[in-house]
Amino acid sequence: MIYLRYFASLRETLGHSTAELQIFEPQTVLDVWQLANPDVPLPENTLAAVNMDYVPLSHPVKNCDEVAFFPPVTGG
Amino acid sequence: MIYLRYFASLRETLGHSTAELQIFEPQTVLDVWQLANPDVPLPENTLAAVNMDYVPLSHPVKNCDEVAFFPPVTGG
Amino acid sequence: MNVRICDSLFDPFEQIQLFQHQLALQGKFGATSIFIGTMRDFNEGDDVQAMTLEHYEGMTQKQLCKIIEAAKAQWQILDCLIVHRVGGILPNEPIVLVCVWSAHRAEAFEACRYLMEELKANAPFWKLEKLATSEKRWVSKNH
Amino acid sequence: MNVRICDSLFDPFEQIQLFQHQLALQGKFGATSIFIGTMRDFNEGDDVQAMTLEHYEGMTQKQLCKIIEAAKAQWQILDCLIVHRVGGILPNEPIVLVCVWSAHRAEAFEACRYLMEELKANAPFWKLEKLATSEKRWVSKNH
Repeated sequence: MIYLRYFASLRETLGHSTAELQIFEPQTVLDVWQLANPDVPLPENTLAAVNMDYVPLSHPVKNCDEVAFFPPVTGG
Repeated sequence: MIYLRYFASLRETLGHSTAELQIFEPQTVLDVWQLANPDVPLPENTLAAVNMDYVPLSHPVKNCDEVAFFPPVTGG
Repeated sequence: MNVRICDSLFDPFEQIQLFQHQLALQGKFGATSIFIGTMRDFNEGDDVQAMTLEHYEGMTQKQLCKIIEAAKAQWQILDCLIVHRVGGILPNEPIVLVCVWSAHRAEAFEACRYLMEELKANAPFWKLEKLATSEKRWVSKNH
Repeated sequence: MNVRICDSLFDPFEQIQLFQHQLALQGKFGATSIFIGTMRDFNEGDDVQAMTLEHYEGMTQKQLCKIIEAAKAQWQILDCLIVHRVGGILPNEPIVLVCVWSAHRAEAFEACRYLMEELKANAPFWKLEKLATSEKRWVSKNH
């Protein structure tokens, strides 16, 4: 199982902030988005993190990973 | 009459912090030092101010001016 | 701890003083550089009534600690403190505090600026503005 | 007044807060950049016991005001405050405070650094150190 997190406008777009997904073979971060949200194209500029570190969308995802998607950050 | 001010190590070297000097013709800041302190060569790196603004040693001095001499500043 | 996430109003000066009192650096720091970000009542030409700051609990702390490590590798700093507000916030309230202590001023100035720029670029916070018109919008430009 | 010369211990955070309360800028400033210079107990490899700060009363204020005008001409800043200690001072006591308020952070950071560098280069202050050996010496290098 992998654990999905969505933040800010992305969370609002999807209507939920967390999800779980069973993966059976190595997948990339982008694959994970498409599997979890087959009807929603990944918005441009979306950032991704695996286990709380920034990663590119091509980054591999393994079982038990926490995968997060969010828009550009605007803190400070 | 012009009014002389000396600060920090320069004040200590001369043994006084103020002096007055009568000038009868246009003089430069350097002239003023030499007239006021004929036995003390102006120490290297000395800064000068006329009426509380920095000036070069060649700056003219006129009657009633306040002329100050001091070492490089070390505040902050 | 060099990183604090606050879900209610904080006093940046109190935070600095409390932290500074715990530092075993009395007489060692000659320079303290501080940045405080405060909520304005305007943005992108609109009046702003209130704001909600969302963040990614856990990742925020992880990224801020990484930023601090990078600053420590680059400048000789004695210590630093980052405080960031989350949740509901009103104009004139502090959003962020960055404070750096060092022996000399160049390091403090440069590391403080670096920490602030990196925080804005990489720490997972998002601002949701409530405009005077009651419209809500996600801030998209992070000047 | 943007410039204050103090002949006894001052609390930089109190000074900032008092000044900030008088500003008619509630909700307008998004950025506050602060620098505090504090007396260290060491300099040039020697232990320092105490210090005396001499200044040129009148010229100090005139030069600091000129520096502030130059900063205001160069950056869009909302307000600023400079406080500098004179007279006898002990390690761990604040020497100087520079604080700049602006709408956005770049101006605050840059103007604060500029004010501090210009103050060190041009404001007529001189430090006389009393070393741990009781020897007195004028500071000559202004790092």
